[in-house]
Amino acid sequence: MAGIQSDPSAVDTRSSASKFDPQNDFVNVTSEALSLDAAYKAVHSTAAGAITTFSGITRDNFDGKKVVRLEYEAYAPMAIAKLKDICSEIRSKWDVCKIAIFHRTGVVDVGEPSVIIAVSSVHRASGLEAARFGIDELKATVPIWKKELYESGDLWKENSEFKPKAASGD
Amino acid sequence: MAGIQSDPSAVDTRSSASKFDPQNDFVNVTSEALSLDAAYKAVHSTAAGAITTFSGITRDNFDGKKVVRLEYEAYAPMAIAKLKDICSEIRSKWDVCKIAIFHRTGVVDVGEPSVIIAVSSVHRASGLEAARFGIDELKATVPIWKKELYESGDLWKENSEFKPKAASGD
Amino acid sequence: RRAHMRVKVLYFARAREATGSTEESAEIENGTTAKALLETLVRRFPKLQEIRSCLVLAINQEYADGSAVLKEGDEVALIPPISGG
Amino acid sequence: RRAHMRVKVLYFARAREATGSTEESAEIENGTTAKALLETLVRRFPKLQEIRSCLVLAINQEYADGSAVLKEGDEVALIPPISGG
Repeated sequence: MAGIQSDPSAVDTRSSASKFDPQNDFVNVTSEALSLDAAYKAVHSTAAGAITTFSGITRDNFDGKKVVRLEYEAYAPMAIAKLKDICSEIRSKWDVCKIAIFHRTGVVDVGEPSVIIAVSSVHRASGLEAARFGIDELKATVPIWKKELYESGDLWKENSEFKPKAASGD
Repeated sequence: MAGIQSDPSAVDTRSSASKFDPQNDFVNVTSEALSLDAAYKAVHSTAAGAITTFSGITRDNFDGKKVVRLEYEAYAPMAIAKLKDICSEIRSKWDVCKIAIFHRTGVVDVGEPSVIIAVSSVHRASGLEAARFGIDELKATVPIWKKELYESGDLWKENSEFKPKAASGD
Repeated sequence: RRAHMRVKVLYFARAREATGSTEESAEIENGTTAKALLETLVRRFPKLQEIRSCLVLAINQEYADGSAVLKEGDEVALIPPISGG
Repeated sequence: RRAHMRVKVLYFARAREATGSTEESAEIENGTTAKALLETLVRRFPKLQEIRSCLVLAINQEYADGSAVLKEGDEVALIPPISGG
Protein backbone atom coordinates (compact mmCIF):
# COMPACT_ATOMS: atom_id res chain seq x y z
CA MET A 1 0.00 0.00 0.00
CA ALA A 2 1.42 3.34 -1.04
CA GLY A 3 0.86 4.99 2.34
CA ILE A 4 2.84 2.36 4.18
CA GLN A 5 5.68 2.26 1.71
CA SER A 6 6.07 6.00 1.53
CA ASP A 7 6.49 6.32 5.29
CA PRO A 8 8.41 3.31 6.62
CA SER A 9 8.94 5.00 9.98
CA ALA A 10 5.24 5.04 10.74
CA VAL A 11 4.27 2.32 13.17
CA ASP A 12 0.68 1.15 13.15
CA THR A 13 -0.15 0.41 16.77
CA ARG A 14 -3.63 -0.87 16.01
CA SER A 15 -4.33 -4.54 15.64
CA SER A 16 -5.25 -4.09 12.00
CA ALA A 17 -2.50 -4.55 9.46
CA SER A 18 -4.01 -2.02 7.05
CA LYS A 19 -4.19 1.69 7.48
CA PHE A 20 -5.62 4.89 6.13
CA ASP A 21 -4.19 5.45 2.66
CA PRO A 22 -3.87 9.20 2.06
CA GLN A 23 -3.51 8.69 -1.69
CA ASN A 24 -6.75 6.76 -2.04
CA ASP A 25 -8.85 7.56 1.02
CA PHE A 26 -10.69 10.86 1.34
CA VAL A 27 -12.50 12.03 4.45
CA ASN A 28 -14.07 15.38 5.15
CA VAL A 29 -16.28 17.15 7.66
CA THR A 30 -17.55 20.31 6.06
CA SER A 31 -20.28 22.92 6.32
CA GLU A 32 -20.57 23.00 2.53
CA ALA A 33 -23.22 21.08 0.58
CA LEU A 34 -22.14 17.54 -0.24
CA SER A 35 -21.96 16.35 -3.85
CA LEU A 36 -22.57 12.73 -4.82
CA ASP A 37 -20.79 13.42 -8.08
CA ALA A 38 -17.71 14.65 -6.22
CA ALA A 39 -17.65 11.52 -4.05
CA TYR A 40 -18.06 9.31 -7.13
CA LYS A 41 -15.23 11.11 -8.93
CA ALA A 42 -12.99 10.91 -5.85
CA VAL A 43 -13.14 7.11 -5.84
CA HIS A 44 -13.36 6.57 -9.60
CA SER A 45 -10.61 4.38 -11.04
CA THR A 46 -10.38 2.53 -14.33
CA ALA A 47 -9.06 -0.44 -12.33
CA ALA A 48 -12.35 -0.58 -10.38
CA GLY A 49 -15.33 -2.53 -11.68
CA ALA A 50 -17.77 -1.22 -9.10
CA ILE A 51 -18.59 1.98 -7.26
CA THR A 52 -21.02 1.81 -4.37
CA THR A 53 -22.37 4.97 -2.78
CA PHE A 54 -24.48 5.56 0.26
CA SER A 55 -26.14 8.91 0.94
CA GLY A 56 -27.84 9.68 4.22
CA ILE A 57 -30.67 12.12 3.49
CA THR A 58 -32.43 14.35 5.97
CA ARG A 59 -36.02 13.18 6.16
CA ASP A 60 -39.01 15.45 6.36
CA ASN A 61 -40.56 13.68 9.33
CA PHE A 62 -39.80 11.78 12.51
CA ASP A 63 -42.41 9.90 14.52
CA GLY A 64 -45.05 11.72 12.50
CA LYS A 65 -43.68 15.15 13.42
CA LYS A 66 -42.73 17.45 10.58
CA VAL A 67 -39.03 18.27 10.58
CA VAL A 68 -38.48 21.97 9.86
CA ARG A 69 -34.70 21.99 9.95
CA LEU A 70 -31.70 19.90 10.93
CA GLU A 71 -28.43 21.01 12.40
CA TYR A 72 -25.29 18.95 12.66
CA GLU A 73 -22.47 19.68 15.06
CA ALA A 74 -19.11 17.89 14.97
CA TYR A 75 -16.03 17.47 17.10
CA ALA A 76 -14.25 17.97 13.82
CA PRO A 77 -10.65 16.84 14.46
CA MET A 78 -11.77 13.72 16.32
CA ALA A 79 -14.46 13.05 13.69
CA ILE A 80 -11.80 13.21 10.97
CA ALA A 81 -9.60 10.83 12.98
CA LYS A 82 -12.49 8.40 13.43
CA LEU A 83 -13.36 8.56 9.72
CA LYS A 84 -9.74 7.67 8.94
CA ASP A 85 -10.00 4.78 11.39
CA ILE A 86 -13.05 3.56 9.48
CA CYS A 87 -11.03 3.64 6.23
CA SER A 88 -8.32 1.59 7.97
CA GLU A 89 -10.84 -0.93 9.20
CA ILE A 90 -12.39 -1.22 5.76
CA ARG A 91 -8.96 -1.87 4.25
CA SER A 92 -8.25 -4.53 6.87
CA LYS A 93 -11.49 -6.33 6.01
CA TRP A 94 -12.04 -5.84 2.27
CA ASP A 95 -10.06 -5.39 -0.90
CA VAL A 96 -11.15 -1.95 -2.07
CA CYS A 97 -9.61 0.63 -4.42
CA LYS A 98 -10.62 4.01 -3.01
CA ILE A 99 -12.83 5.27 -0.18
CA ALA A 100 -14.54 8.63 0.33
CA ILE A 101 -16.51 9.57 3.45
CA PHE A 102 -17.91 13.09 3.66
CA HIS A 103 -20.09 14.44 6.46
CA ARG A 104 -21.78 17.79 6.50
CA THR A 105 -22.20 20.11 9.51
CA GLY A 106 -24.44 23.06 10.24
CA VAL A 107 -27.92 23.43 8.82
CA VAL A 108 -28.90 20.72 6.33
CA ASP A 109 -32.15 21.24 4.49
CA VAL A 110 -34.70 18.46 4.23
CA GLY A 111 -33.92 16.22 1.26
CA GLU A 112 -30.21 17.05 1.21
CA PRO A 113 -27.47 14.56 2.03
CA SER A 114 -25.83 14.85 5.45
CA VAL A 115 -23.36 12.06 4.75
CA ILE A 116 -22.00 10.42 1.61
CA ILE A 117 -19.86 7.29 1.47
CA ALA A 118 -18.38 6.05 -1.80
CA VAL A 119 -16.24 2.97 -2.27
CA SER A 120 -14.67 1.67 -5.47
CA SER A 121 -13.60 -1.93 -5.75
CA VAL A 122 -12.51 -4.44 -8.35
CA HIS A 123 -15.40 -6.71 -7.46
CA ARG A 124 -18.81 -5.57 -6.33
CA ALA A 125 -19.28 -7.55 -3.12
CA SER A 126 -16.36 -5.91 -1.32
CA GLY A 127 -17.52 -2.40 -2.20
CA LEU A 128 -21.13 -3.05 -1.20
CA GLU A 129 -20.09 -4.59 2.11
CA ALA A 130 -17.52 -1.88 2.82
CA ALA A 131 -20.03 0.91 2.22
CA ARG A 132 -22.45 -0.71 4.61
CA PHE A 133 -19.77 -1.21 7.23
CA GLY A 134 -18.74 2.40 6.74
CA ILE A 135 -22.14 3.91 7.51
CA ASP A 136 -22.79 1.47 10.36
CA GLU A 137 -19.42 2.28 11.94
CA LEU A 138 -19.83 6.01 11.36
CA LYS A 139 -23.09 5.97 13.29
CA ALA A 140 -21.45 4.03 16.09
CA THR A 141 -18.18 5.93 16.55
CA VAL A 142 -17.87 9.33 14.84
CA PRO A 143 -18.52 12.28 17.20
CA ILE A 144 -21.18 14.18 15.27
CA TRP A 145 -24.54 15.25 16.62
CA LYS A 146 -27.85 16.00 14.94
CA LYS A 147 -30.55 18.24 16.32
CA GLU A 148 -33.96 18.06 14.72
CA LEU A 149 -36.12 21.15 14.89
CA TYR A 150 -39.88 20.65 14.71
CA GLU A 151 -42.67 23.18 14.69
CA SER A 152 -43.00 22.46 18.42
CA GLY A 153 -39.50 22.29 19.84
CA ASP A 154 -36.33 20.41 19.07
CA LEU A 155 -34.56 17.16 19.87
CA TRP A 156 -30.97 15.94 19.94
CA LYS A 157 -31.07 12.57 18.21
CA GLU A 158 -29.18 9.56 19.54
CA ASN A 159 -27.90 6.74 17.34
CA SER A 160 -28.84 3.36 18.74
CA GLU A 161 -25.52 2.17 17.27
CA PHE A 162 -23.44 4.44 19.56
CA LYS A 163 -20.90 2.19 21.20
CA PRO A 164 -17.52 3.82 21.83
CA LYS A 165 -14.90 1.18 22.34
CA ALA A 166 -14.06 2.41 25.83
CA ALA A 167 -16.94 3.75 27.93
CA SER A 168 -15.97 6.30 30.53
CA GLY A 169 -19.21 7.31 32.21
CA ASP A 170 -18.77 5.01 35.20
CA MET B 1 -49.11 0.57 -3.40
CA ALA B 2 -50.17 3.05 -6.03
CA GLY B 3 -49.65 0.68 -8.95
CA ILE B 4 -51.94 -1.93 -7.48
CA GLN B 5 -54.66 0.48 -6.50
CA SER B 6 -54.72 2.20 -9.85
CA ASP B 7 -55.26 -1.04 -11.75
CA PRO B 8 -57.47 -3.37 -9.68
CA SER B 9 -58.03 -5.68 -12.65
CA ALA B 10 -54.35 -6.62 -12.83
CA VAL B 11 -53.72 -10.05 -11.36
CA ASP B 12 -50.23 -10.82 -10.13
CA THR B 13 -49.67 -14.47 -10.96
CA ARG B 14 -46.24 -14.60 -9.31
CA SER B 15 -45.84 -15.86 -5.80
CA SER B 16 -44.75 -12.42 -4.66
CA ALA B 17 -47.39 -10.11 -3.29
CA SER B 18 -45.60 -6.97 -4.47
CA LYS B 19 -45.15 -5.78 -8.00
CA PHE B 20 -43.43 -3.28 -10.21
CA ASP B 21 -44.65 0.17 -9.25
CA PRO B 22 -44.67 2.38 -12.37
CA GLN B 23 -44.88 5.54 -10.28
CA ASN B 24 -41.79 4.76 -8.23
CA ASP B 25 -39.77 2.21 -10.19
CA PHE B 26 -37.71 3.22 -13.22
CA VAL B 27 -35.96 0.80 -15.55
CA ASN B 28 -34.18 1.50 -18.78
CA VAL B 29 -31.96 -0.14 -21.37
CA THR B 30 -30.36 2.57 -23.45
CA SER B 31 -27.46 3.26 -25.75
CA GLU B 32 -26.97 6.68 -24.16
CA ALA B 33 -24.41 7.38 -21.45
CA LEU B 34 -25.72 6.67 -17.96
CA SER B 35 -25.82 9.38 -15.33
CA LEU B 36 -25.45 8.64 -11.62
CA ASP B 37 -26.99 11.99 -10.89
CA ALA B 38 -30.07 11.10 -12.96
CA ALA B 39 -30.46 7.80 -11.11
CA TYR B 40 -30.08 9.57 -7.76
CA LYS B 41 -32.65 12.18 -8.72
CA ALA B 42 -35.06 9.51 -10.00
CA VAL B 43 -35.20 7.84 -6.58
CA HIS B 44 -34.85 10.96 -4.43
CA SER B 45 -37.68 11.51 -1.97
CA THR B 46 -37.90 13.68 1.12
CA ALA B 47 -39.54 10.69 2.84
CA ALA B 48 -36.38 8.63 2.28
CA GLY B 49 -33.51 8.72 4.73
CA ALA B 50 -31.09 6.78 2.55
CA ILE B 51 -30.11 6.45 -1.09
CA THR B 52 -27.84 3.59 -2.08
CA THR B 53 -26.35 3.44 -5.56
CA PHE B 54 -24.31 0.80 -7.32
CA SER B 55 -22.45 1.53 -10.55
CA GLY B 56 -20.86 -1.20 -12.61
CA ILE B 57 -17.81 0.29 -14.33
CA THR B 58 -16.01 -1.10 -17.36
CA ARG B 59 -12.52 -2.06 -16.20
CA ASP B 60 -9.36 -1.48 -18.19
CA ASN B 61 -8.10 -5.02 -17.82
CA PHE B 62 -9.16 -8.64 -17.56
CA ASP B 63 -6.83 -11.46 -16.61
CA GLY B 64 -3.94 -9.10 -17.25
CA LYS B 65 -5.10 -8.30 -20.79
CA LYS B 66 -5.72 -4.67 -21.65
CA VAL B 67 -9.35 -4.03 -22.56
CA VAL B 68 -9.58 -1.74 -25.58
CA ARG B 69 -13.35 -1.53 -25.84
CA LEU B 70 -16.53 -3.08 -24.53
CA GLU B 71 -19.77 -3.66 -26.33
CA TYR B 72 -23.07 -4.54 -24.73
CA GLU B 73 -25.96 -6.15 -26.57
CA ALA B 74 -29.42 -6.60 -25.09
CA TYR B 75 -32.63 -8.46 -25.78
CA ALA B 76 -34.21 -5.16 -24.89
CA PRO B 77 -37.91 -5.95 -24.33
CA MET B 78 -37.12 -9.05 -22.29
CA ALA B 79 -34.37 -7.19 -20.41
CA ILE B 80 -36.87 -4.49 -19.49
CA ALA B 81 -39.35 -7.15 -18.35
CA LYS B 82 -36.68 -8.84 -16.23
CA LEU B 83 -35.62 -5.51 -14.70
CA LYS B 84 -39.25 -4.91 -13.74
CA ASP B 85 -39.33 -8.40 -12.21
CA ILE B 86 -36.30 -7.44 -10.11
CA CYS B 87 -38.15 -4.36 -8.87
CA SER B 88 -41.08 -6.59 -7.93
CA GLU B 89 -38.83 -8.98 -6.09
CA ILE B 90 -37.15 -6.12 -4.23
CA ARG B 91 -40.56 -4.80 -3.16
CA SER B 92 -41.58 -8.26 -1.97
CA LYS B 93 -38.45 -8.50 0.20
CA TRP B 94 -37.69 -4.98 1.42
CA ASP B 95 -39.49 -1.79 2.31
CA VAL B 96 -38.08 0.68 -0.21
CA CYS B 97 -39.31 4.03 -1.55
CA LYS B 98 -38.10 4.15 -5.17
CA ILE B 99 -35.94 1.99 -7.42
CA ALA B 100 -34.01 2.85 -10.59
CA ILE B 101 -32.12 0.31 -12.70
CA PHE B 102 -30.46 1.54 -15.89
CA HIS B 103 -28.30 -0.55 -18.23
CA ARG B 104 -26.37 0.75 -21.18
CA THR B 105 -25.92 -0.98 -24.55
CA GLY B 106 -23.49 -0.51 -27.41
CA VAL B 107 -19.92 0.65 -26.95
CA VAL B 108 -19.05 1.62 -23.38
CA ASP B 109 -15.68 3.26 -22.88
CA VAL B 110 -13.34 2.07 -20.16
CA GLY B 111 -14.16 3.81 -16.88
CA GLU B 112 -17.77 4.51 -17.78
CA PRO B 113 -20.74 2.91 -16.05
CA SER B 114 -22.52 0.09 -17.88
CA VAL B 115 -25.17 -0.30 -15.19
CA ILE B 116 -26.49 1.91 -12.40
CA ILE B 117 -28.85 0.84 -9.64
CA ALA B 118 -30.28 3.34 -7.16
CA VAL B 119 -32.62 2.60 -4.29
CA SER B 120 -34.12 5.02 -1.80
CA SER B 121 -35.47 3.79 1.51
CA VAL B 122 -36.61 5.12 4.86
CA HIS B 123 -33.94 3.10 6.64
CA ARG B 124 -30.50 2.34 5.29
CA ALA B 125 -30.35 -1.44 5.68
CA SER B 126 -33.22 -2.12 3.27
CA GLY B 127 -31.74 0.10 0.56
CA LEU B 128 -28.25 -1.36 0.88
CA GLU B 129 -29.57 -4.91 0.76
CA ALA B 130 -31.96 -4.17 -2.09
CA ALA B 131 -29.21 -2.62 -4.23
CA ARG B 132 -27.03 -5.65 -3.70
CA PHE B 133 -29.88 -8.01 -4.53
CA GLY B 134 -30.59 -5.92 -7.62
CA ILE B 135 -27.14 -6.22 -9.14
CA ASP B 136 -26.81 -9.90 -8.17
CA GLU B 137 -30.17 -10.69 -9.76
CA LEU B 138 -29.45 -8.58 -12.84
CA LYS B 139 -26.30 -10.59 -13.48
CA ALA B 140 -28.24 -13.81 -13.04
CA THR B 141 -31.35 -13.15 -15.10
CA VAL B 142 -31.32 -10.11 -17.41
CA PRO B 143 -30.57 -10.98 -21.07
CA ILE B 144 -27.69 -8.63 -21.79
CA TRP B 145 -24.31 -9.63 -23.19
CA LYS B 146 -20.87 -8.07 -22.96
CA LYS B 147 -18.08 -8.55 -25.47
CA GLU B 148 -14.61 -7.46 -24.43
CA LEU B 149 -12.22 -6.42 -27.19
CA TYR B 150 -8.52 -6.79 -26.47
CA GLU B 151 -5.54 -5.86 -28.60
CA SER B 152 -5.44 -9.54 -29.57
CA GLY B 153 -9.02 -10.63 -30.22
CA ASP B 154 -12.28 -10.53 -28.35
CA LEU B 155 -14.33 -12.51 -25.86
CA TRP B 156 -18.00 -12.82 -24.96
CA LYS B 157 -18.08 -12.73 -21.19
CA GLU B 158 -20.26 -15.08 -19.14
CA ASN B 159 -21.63 -14.26 -15.70
CA SER B 160 -21.02 -17.06 -13.25
CA GLU B 161 -24.34 -16.00 -11.69
CA PHE B 162 -26.34 -16.90 -14.83
CA LYS B 163 -29.16 -19.13 -13.61
CA PRO B 164 -32.39 -18.72 -15.54
CA LYS B 165 -35.23 -20.11 -13.49
CA ALA B 166 -36.14 -22.66 -16.14
CA ALA B 167 -33.26 -24.18 -18.10
CA SER B 168 -34.16 -25.42 -21.53
CA GLY B 169 -30.96 -26.76 -23.00
CA ASP B 170 -31.72 -30.38 -22.21
CA ARG C 1 -48.58 -33.93 -43.97
CA ARG C 2 -48.93 -32.30 -40.51
CA ALA C 3 -50.08 -28.73 -40.07
CA HIS C 4 -47.40 -26.09 -39.83
CA MET C 5 -47.06 -22.74 -38.08
CA ARG C 6 -44.61 -19.91 -37.94
CA VAL C 7 -42.54 -18.69 -35.00
CA LYS C 8 -40.09 -15.83 -34.76
CA VAL C 9 -36.56 -16.82 -33.74
CA LEU C 10 -34.12 -14.31 -32.23
CA TYR C 11 -30.35 -14.76 -32.03
CA PHE C 12 -28.16 -12.87 -29.58
CA ALA C 13 -24.42 -12.52 -28.92
CA ARG C 14 -22.59 -15.77 -29.76
CA ALA C 15 -25.78 -17.25 -31.22
CA ARG C 16 -26.06 -14.23 -33.50
CA GLU C 17 -22.47 -14.61 -34.61
CA ALA C 18 -22.88 -18.37 -35.11
CA THR C 19 -25.94 -17.95 -37.33
CA GLY C 20 -25.00 -14.66 -38.95
CA SER C 21 -28.56 -13.53 -38.25
CA THR C 22 -30.37 -11.45 -35.65
CA GLU C 23 -33.83 -12.87 -36.32
CA GLU C 24 -35.86 -14.97 -38.72
CA SER C 25 -39.28 -16.44 -39.16
CA ALA C 26 -39.24 -20.25 -38.94
CA GLU C 27 -41.88 -22.66 -40.17
CA ILE C 28 -42.31 -25.60 -37.82
CA GLU C 29 -44.81 -28.43 -37.35
CA ASN C 30 -47.63 -27.95 -34.89
CA GLY C 31 -46.67 -29.52 -31.57
CA THR C 32 -42.96 -28.80 -31.92
CA THR C 33 -41.22 -28.31 -28.58
CA ALA C 34 -38.66 -25.62 -27.90
CA LYS C 35 -35.99 -28.30 -27.62
CA ALA C 36 -36.92 -29.82 -31.00
CA LEU C 37 -36.76 -26.37 -32.64
CA LEU C 38 -33.31 -25.83 -31.15
CA GLU C 39 -32.14 -29.18 -32.53
CA THR C 40 -33.36 -28.18 -36.00
CA LEU C 41 -31.49 -24.88 -35.74
CA VAL C 42 -28.28 -26.61 -34.65
CA ARG C 43 -28.49 -28.80 -37.75
CA ARG C 44 -28.97 -25.73 -39.97
CA PHE C 45 -26.21 -23.74 -38.22
CA PRO C 46 -23.46 -26.17 -37.19
CA LYS C 47 -21.58 -23.37 -35.41
CA LEU C 48 -24.38 -23.35 -32.84
CA GLN C 49 -23.15 -26.79 -31.76
CA GLU C 50 -20.27 -25.39 -29.76
CA ILE C 51 -22.53 -23.23 -27.60
CA ARG C 52 -25.44 -25.69 -27.66
CA SER C 53 -24.83 -26.99 -24.14
CA CYS C 54 -24.92 -23.57 -22.57
CA LEU C 55 -27.84 -22.12 -24.56
CA VAL C 56 -31.06 -21.32 -22.78
CA LEU C 57 -34.33 -20.56 -24.55
CA ALA C 58 -36.85 -17.84 -23.89
CA ILE C 59 -40.39 -17.98 -25.23
CA ASN C 60 -42.23 -14.68 -25.46
CA GLN C 61 -39.61 -13.03 -23.25
CA GLU C 62 -39.72 -15.58 -20.46
CA TYR C 63 -37.11 -18.24 -19.83
CA ALA C 64 -38.67 -21.53 -20.89
CA ASP C 65 -38.13 -25.21 -20.46
CA GLY C 66 -37.16 -27.23 -23.52
CA SER C 67 -40.29 -29.32 -23.15
CA ALA C 68 -42.54 -26.30 -23.77
CA VAL C 69 -44.73 -26.77 -26.85
CA LEU C 70 -44.57 -23.80 -29.21
CA LYS C 71 -47.60 -21.94 -30.51
CA GLU C 72 -48.21 -19.98 -33.68
CA GLY C 73 -46.54 -16.58 -33.49
CA ASP C 74 -44.35 -17.37 -30.50
CA GLU C 75 -41.13 -15.37 -30.14
CA VAL C 76 -38.32 -17.79 -29.37
CA ALA C 77 -34.92 -16.41 -28.35
CA LEU C 78 -31.62 -18.27 -28.14
CA ILE C 79 -29.94 -16.98 -25.00
CA PRO C 80 -26.21 -17.65 -24.63
CA PRO C 81 -24.78 -17.20 -21.12
CA ILE C 82 -25.56 -13.62 -20.16
CA SER C 83 -22.95 -11.09 -19.09
CA GLY C 84 -24.78 -7.92 -18.19
CA GLY C 85 -23.81 -5.77 -15.24
CA ARG D 1 -1.24 21.70 48.81
CA ARG D 2 -0.97 19.29 45.86
CA ALA D 3 0.41 20.35 42.48
CA HIS D 4 -2.08 21.44 39.84
CA MET D 5 -2.22 21.32 36.06
CA ARG D 6 -4.47 22.59 33.31
CA VAL D 7 -6.54 20.62 30.84
CA LYS D 8 -8.78 21.81 28.03
CA VAL D 9 -12.42 20.71 28.30
CA LEU D 10 -14.72 20.62 25.25
CA TYR D 11 -18.53 20.54 25.40
CA PHE D 12 -20.66 19.33 22.51
CA ALA D 13 -24.37 19.15 21.71
CA ARG D 14 -26.43 18.65 24.90
CA ALA D 15 -23.29 19.08 27.05
CA ARG D 16 -22.67 22.41 25.33
CA GLU D 17 -26.24 23.50 25.97
CA ALA D 18 -26.10 22.31 29.59
CA THR D 19 -22.91 24.26 30.36
CA GLY D 20 -23.52 27.19 28.05
CA SER D 21 -19.94 26.79 26.90
CA THR D 22 -18.07 25.22 24.02
CA GLU D 23 -14.70 24.92 25.74
CA GLU D 24 -12.75 26.05 28.77
CA SER D 25 -9.42 25.57 30.46
CA ALA D 26 -9.78 23.75 33.81
CA GLU D 27 -7.26 23.64 36.64
CA ILE D 28 -7.17 20.23 38.29
CA GLU D 29 -4.92 18.41 40.76
CA ASN D 30 -2.21 16.19 39.41
CA GLY D 31 -3.43 12.61 39.32
CA THR D 32 -7.07 13.49 38.61
CA THR D 33 -8.92 10.83 36.64
CA ALA D 34 -11.30 11.56 33.77
CA LYS D 35 -14.19 10.36 35.94
CA ALA D 36 -13.19 12.67 38.81
CA LEU D 37 -13.03 15.62 36.41
CA LEU D 38 -16.49 14.79 35.11
CA GLU D 39 -17.84 14.69 38.68
CA THR D 40 -16.38 18.12 39.34
CA LEU D 41 -18.01 19.45 36.16
CA VAL D 42 -21.39 17.97 37.09
CA ARG D 43 -21.20 19.80 40.44
CA ARG D 44 -20.40 23.07 38.64
CA PHE D 45 -23.06 22.56 35.94
CA PRO D 46 -26.05 20.79 37.55
CA LYS D 47 -27.79 20.52 34.17
CA LEU D 48 -25.11 18.00 33.17
CA GLN D 49 -26.64 15.63 35.72
CA GLU D 50 -29.53 14.66 33.44
CA ILE D 51 -27.18 13.48 30.67
CA ARG D 52 -24.48 12.25 33.08
CA SER D 53 -25.34 8.57 32.67
CA CYS D 54 -25.05 8.62 28.88
CA LEU D 55 -21.95 10.84 28.62
CA VAL D 56 -18.75 9.35 27.28
CA LEU D 57 -15.35 11.03 27.53
CA ALA D 58 -12.66 11.41 24.93
CA ILE D 59 -9.08 12.29 25.84
CA ASN D 60 -6.97 13.76 23.06
CA GLN D 61 -9.55 12.69 20.47
CA GLU D 62 -9.78 9.05 21.52
CA TYR D 63 -12.63 7.55 23.52
CA ALA D 64 -11.26 6.97 27.02
CA ASP D 65 -12.11 5.06 30.13
CA GLY D 66 -13.12 7.03 33.23
CA SER D 67 -10.19 5.58 35.12
CA ALA D 68 -7.69 7.25 32.77
CA VAL D 69 -5.39 9.66 34.67
CA LEU D 70 -5.22 13.07 33.02
CA LYS D 71 -2.00 14.82 32.08
CA GLU D 72 -1.08 18.48 31.72
CA GLY D 73 -2.49 19.88 28.48
CA ASP D 74 -4.86 17.00 27.76
CA GLU D 75 -7.91 17.77 25.64
CA VAL D 76 -10.94 16.23 27.36
CA ALA D 77 -14.26 16.17 25.49
CA LEU D 78 -17.71 15.44 26.91
CA ILE D 79 -19.41 13.30 24.29
CA PRO D 80 -23.19 12.95 24.55
CA PRO D 81 -24.73 10.10 22.52
CA ILE D 82 -23.73 10.72 18.92
CA SER D 83 -26.19 11.03 16.06
CA GLY D 84 -24.17 11.45 12.90
CA GLY D 85 -25.13 9.83 9.62
